[in-house]
Amino acid sequence: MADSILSYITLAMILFSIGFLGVISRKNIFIVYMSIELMLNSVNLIFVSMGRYYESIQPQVIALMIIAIAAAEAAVFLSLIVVMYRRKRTLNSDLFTSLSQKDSNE
Amino acid sequence: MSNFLLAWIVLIPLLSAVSLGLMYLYSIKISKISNIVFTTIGISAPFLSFFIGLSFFLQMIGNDEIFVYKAYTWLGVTGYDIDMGFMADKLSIFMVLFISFVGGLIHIYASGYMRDDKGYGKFFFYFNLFVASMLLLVLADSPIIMFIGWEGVGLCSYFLISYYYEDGANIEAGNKAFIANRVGDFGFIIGLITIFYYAGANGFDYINLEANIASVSPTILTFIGFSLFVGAIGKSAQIPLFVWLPDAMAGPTPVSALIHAATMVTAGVYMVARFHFLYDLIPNVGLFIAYIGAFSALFAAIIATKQTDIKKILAYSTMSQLGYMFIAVGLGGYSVGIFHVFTHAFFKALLFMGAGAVIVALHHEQNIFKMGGMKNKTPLVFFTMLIATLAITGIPPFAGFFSKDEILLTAFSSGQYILWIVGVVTAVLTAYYMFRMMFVVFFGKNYKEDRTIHFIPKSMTMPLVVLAIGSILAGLIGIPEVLGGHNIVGEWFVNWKHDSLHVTHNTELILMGVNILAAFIGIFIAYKKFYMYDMKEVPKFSGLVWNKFYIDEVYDTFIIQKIKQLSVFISYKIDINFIDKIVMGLSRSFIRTGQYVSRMQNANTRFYAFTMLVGISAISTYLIIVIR
Amino acid sequence: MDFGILSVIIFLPMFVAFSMLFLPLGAKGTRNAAFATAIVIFLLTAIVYFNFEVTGYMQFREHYTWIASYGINYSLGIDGLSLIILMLIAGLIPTAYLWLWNGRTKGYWVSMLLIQTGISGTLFSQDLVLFYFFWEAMLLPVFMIIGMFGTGNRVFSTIKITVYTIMGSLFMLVSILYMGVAFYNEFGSWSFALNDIIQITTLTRTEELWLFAGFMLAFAIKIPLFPFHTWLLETYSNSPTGGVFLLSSIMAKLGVYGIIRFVMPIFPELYKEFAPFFVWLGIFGLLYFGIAAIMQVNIKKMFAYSSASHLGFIVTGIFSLNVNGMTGAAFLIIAHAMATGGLFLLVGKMEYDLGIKAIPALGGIAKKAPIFTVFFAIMFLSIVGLPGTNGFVSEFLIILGVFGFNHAAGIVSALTVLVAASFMFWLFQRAILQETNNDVSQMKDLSVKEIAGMLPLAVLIIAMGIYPDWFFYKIEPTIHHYLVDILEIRTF
Amino acid sequence: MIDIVFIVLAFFAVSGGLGMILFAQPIYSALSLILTILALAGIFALLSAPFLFMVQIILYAGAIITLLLFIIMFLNIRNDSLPEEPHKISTIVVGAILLIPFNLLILKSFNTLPSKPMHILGQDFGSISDFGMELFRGWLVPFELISMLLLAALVGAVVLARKDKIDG
Repeated sequence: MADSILSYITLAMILFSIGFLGVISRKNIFIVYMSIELMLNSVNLIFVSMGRYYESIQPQVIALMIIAIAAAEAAVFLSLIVVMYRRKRTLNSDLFTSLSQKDSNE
Repeated sequence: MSNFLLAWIVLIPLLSAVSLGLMYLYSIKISKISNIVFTTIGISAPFLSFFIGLSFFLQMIGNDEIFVYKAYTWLGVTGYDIDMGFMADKLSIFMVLFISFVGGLIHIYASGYMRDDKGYGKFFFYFNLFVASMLLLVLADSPIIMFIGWEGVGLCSYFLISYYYEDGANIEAGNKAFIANRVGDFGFIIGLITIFYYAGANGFDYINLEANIASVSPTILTFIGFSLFVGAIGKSAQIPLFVWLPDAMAGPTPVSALIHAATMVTAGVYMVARFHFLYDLIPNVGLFIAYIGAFSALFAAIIATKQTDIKKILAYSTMSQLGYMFIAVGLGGYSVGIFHVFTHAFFKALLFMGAGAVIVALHHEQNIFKMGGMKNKTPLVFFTMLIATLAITGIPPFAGFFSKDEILLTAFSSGQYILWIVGVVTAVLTAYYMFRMMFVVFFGKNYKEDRTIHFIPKSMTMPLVVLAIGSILAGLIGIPEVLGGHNIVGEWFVNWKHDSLHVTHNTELILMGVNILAAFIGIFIAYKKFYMYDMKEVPKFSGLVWNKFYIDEVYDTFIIQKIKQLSVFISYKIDINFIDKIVMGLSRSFIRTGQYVSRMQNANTRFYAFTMLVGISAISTYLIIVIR
Repeated sequence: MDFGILSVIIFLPMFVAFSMLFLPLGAKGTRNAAFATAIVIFLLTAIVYFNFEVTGYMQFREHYTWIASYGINYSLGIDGLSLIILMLIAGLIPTAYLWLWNGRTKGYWVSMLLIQTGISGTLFSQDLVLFYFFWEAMLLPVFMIIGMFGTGNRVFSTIKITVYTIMGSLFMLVSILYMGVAFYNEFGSWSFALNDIIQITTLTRTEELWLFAGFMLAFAIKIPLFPFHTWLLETYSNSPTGGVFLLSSIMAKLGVYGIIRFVMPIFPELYKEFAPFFVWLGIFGLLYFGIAAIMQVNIKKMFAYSSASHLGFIVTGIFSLNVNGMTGAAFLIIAHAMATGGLFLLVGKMEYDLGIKAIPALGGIAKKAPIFTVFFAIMFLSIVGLPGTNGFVSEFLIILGVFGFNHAAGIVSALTVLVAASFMFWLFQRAILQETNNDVSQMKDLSVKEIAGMLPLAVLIIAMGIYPDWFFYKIEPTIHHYLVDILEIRTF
Repeated sequence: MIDIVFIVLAFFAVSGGLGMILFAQPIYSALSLILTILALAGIFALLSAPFLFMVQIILYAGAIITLLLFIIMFLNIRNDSLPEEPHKISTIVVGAILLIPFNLLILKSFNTLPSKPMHILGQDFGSISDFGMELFRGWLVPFELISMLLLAALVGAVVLARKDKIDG
């Protein structure tokens, strides 16, 4: 089972789907963030497994880059959450609508 | 040779008009120019034309020469040319002579009538322009050039009717005249185009048209003849386009005399005579013309019996006399018709000018029931007008008798007894309403004595005398042979087809007697009712005749208002509420779609992601199916 | 004439306009420069006119490669038809400038100059893409001039005309590109030159129909034909005088010009096939707009309808497929441009002096401004088609042509003699002659400059009515060329 | 043996993920996420990526998620200030159904790859030196860019987190 690339890909897809479902179903901005992290991880998994499959080190490098970017993202995202929570006193992502058409008209 | 002078007959008044117009503008904008200058230029133009015309006339006596002068190619589009050409044959030179002569006299009269008017120069500008257009109309060598004159006179008529343009009603009368004429022109131009299309293969002047006309099928000819006559109906104020003529009396009286009595309105008759080669081939249309003429004559005479405005009486009488002329030309008696045009020009111009003198004398009072006793106050006017009235009534030896008699004779001898009867009845009515007017105005006692009589200048009375002499003598050129005379008019136009009169001399004399009797009956009734007429109050009229059979109202309700409603319907209902709604609806639908779609940009990230998911799902499904 | 006179005529105004943007001149300086430009162009046009040979073919050709890889060329040329419209532009624009002399800003003058470039470019283009380029470029300064200097709901009008016109032209663009591709497929090289495009033989009938419709839509909106006319009212009513003057007297005619120049040679068969439809559509427009004009309250809207009515008549003429009708239409293009242009200038002055567009609020102008009235009368009589003015000559020829095409259509089209008269005389009565209680004391009579501008127009209107042939002989061979060589119709 | 390890790790990863999206409390979600990440780290090890295994544990679980937990605790969110999420389950179900084609597509495309043994490779593959050589030879510029990005993120985070003057 662990010999087949397909198992890893399936796992990655399941995790990716869970991440996606998290993004669309949860309002809590933290969980949305975590779901995105999960999706990033699942992509990492695909990279790494493909690297193993082709016996190439390059996908691992890319995965490292992704982790680095995820770190940067975490820093910015979390500080944004802090700022927004300070402003709106809520974690409900549905209420962060200052970019909507409606608002810009007002 | 000297044919180019033909162009100058038209050009002189035209140039004079242009210079008068410019001088008038100069005088109102920069510095005043004396009326004498306008008078001199304005009056000399028609007389110069008259003398040139006379020189051609003299050359024409005793031969059949036709003078043609082609000035330049007016339009050369289709491989052959329409020339700006002038043609003087016996008909046109005859018309030129009396138009310029009577026109000149009326110019003199106008110099007196209008002398206190601020727009004196402008008036003479229009007048000369009118004379130029009228002369172009009669001298043109092709119908299209004639149409230029035809419309030119219409335009001058418009400007002169609305001469006192401060009052909207006058302009409305002008508009009415122009539009009614345009309705006629619509027919006329269709006729022109049809004849051009079918008979214009070698050229479009009368000579070529005449040569080609026989090859055209009778149906088309009937159509052409009818269409052209529609133009004549408009211009000569016949049923059903006559409504403008009474209203046209809003203009100054010289205008009524020149345009709406002597010259312009006879253009229709001239046109039919000019196209005699066409109408000879289609006697049915001719008969139609005659009937229209007869009923117009009768109809106008009936209305005239109840009118109170002196100028309107004369206007309806003009229409009535024009009807006579159409009876003649419709039945092929072109020379007879033109003869009546000729005599009518004298006595009708005289009547109008006399009426104008009375009006001036009474401080612009036009209601005959507010006049009276003018016989003693303005005797010269009275005598000249009396001559004219006798002439129009048809009392020998005044001019009208001979021409009217010949018309009725033509009707009788053609076997059109209905037309003859209508003509005689109209003659009775004519005598009645003319003498009604004469009695009320000159013998009546309605005028309050305390009002002074306004001075009538010599320049107004002198033309009256000349025209009175004309009204007496004009008939002499057409004395029928039965009276031992010598029908000069008949001989002048001898080369026209004209059925010789199939009546014996006795019948002819009897008919004359009937005419004279009819005139006396009319005069007698008028005498009984209106001699020494005295009335404390101006009578209030009502009834069908007084309201002119409600023709104006009918036109207004059923045509003008309908068109206005249609206009509103089109511009507001269809354009704004339908077509523009569609256009704007289309654009609004874009806006709305945009708004709707932009609502999807609701800043709800989850929603975006979900939408994305739907898209991904759809694309994936598609790819799964497509990719094997 | 090998210095590219046509290019100079096109680009001189643009050059001047852009220079003005960078030079520190005020409105007056810009206006003087614009007027000088117009005069120079008038002189150049005179050179063109006198060197123009009376044949039916393209002259003064200029040809430079523009976008070589797609065969798009900068290709110019004129024939008799372009010549008369060029004469119009050259003659009318100085008049307009004289009338707009005072009170206009720098932007106004720059826009006017740019419009002139667009118009001339459209007129000379022999390459479809170049034509399209100028056709759209012409619209941008119009957009600015209405949007910035118009009255009323001007922004809305601006957007309406722009979007409407561009929508139409997009269909034309698609057609142009489609034909370019078709040419490539057939001949293996790219070209958008008119002379090449007409050689395409591979199009099916359905394709041709769509392409034809694409072109006709663009031109029908510009002209405008029924039912694409609703932009006209607001635009004419809200445009500043200069804008409405150019729109009515020149740009609308370019729609007609486009039909003759492009649609006719490219689709000769369809042109003939649809001729009856367009003849009747034109006549319908003539009556429809004419009747709609009667009850208009806004004087500019009335003239807008009147313009549309006459343009319908022009379209009738060009589809009548014979020399008379087409020559008449070409003549009416001139006649109507002069008369309607003059009228819009006069009305513009009235609006400028009095600030009134509503007819019931006018009246008594004749007393205040007699010379104004004289000019107004001449212009409106030409619109009415009175003999002795150029309006009549063209109407006569068109009716004659249409009669030759179809008797019934000819008879109905003769109603034109009634249509214009019915509202023009009433307007003249209410707005100009009749004394009312309205205050028109602000109305000034014409200044010397204005007279100098209008007099040539008035004189020409009458001269062209009295001696039309003199104006015909340079156009007629072109018309023959179109009919005989392109439509393969026997003339008379 | 490896199969069992894989299945266990996969089970933890999936259940951690499910836990993450199902717990209402963010703190529990975060802990579930750590579970997943650790499980993934193990799978990385299975895939001959020892360096990534370490990075995943140290950086992801150790730094990023810890930071997240810190923020969650820092904000001190009470239960009643959590958003109401009534449609959570139904959305997940619908979303799951919609995701099926996508998953199928991806799996279908990967299925075309020829099967190949996936046993753990020797020490050379994925070692730190191997990795470092590749990183600093082939990926130097992206690496430097990433460092710039991290710097920018750092500065950005500081600026954002500064006390908002308008808020006062």
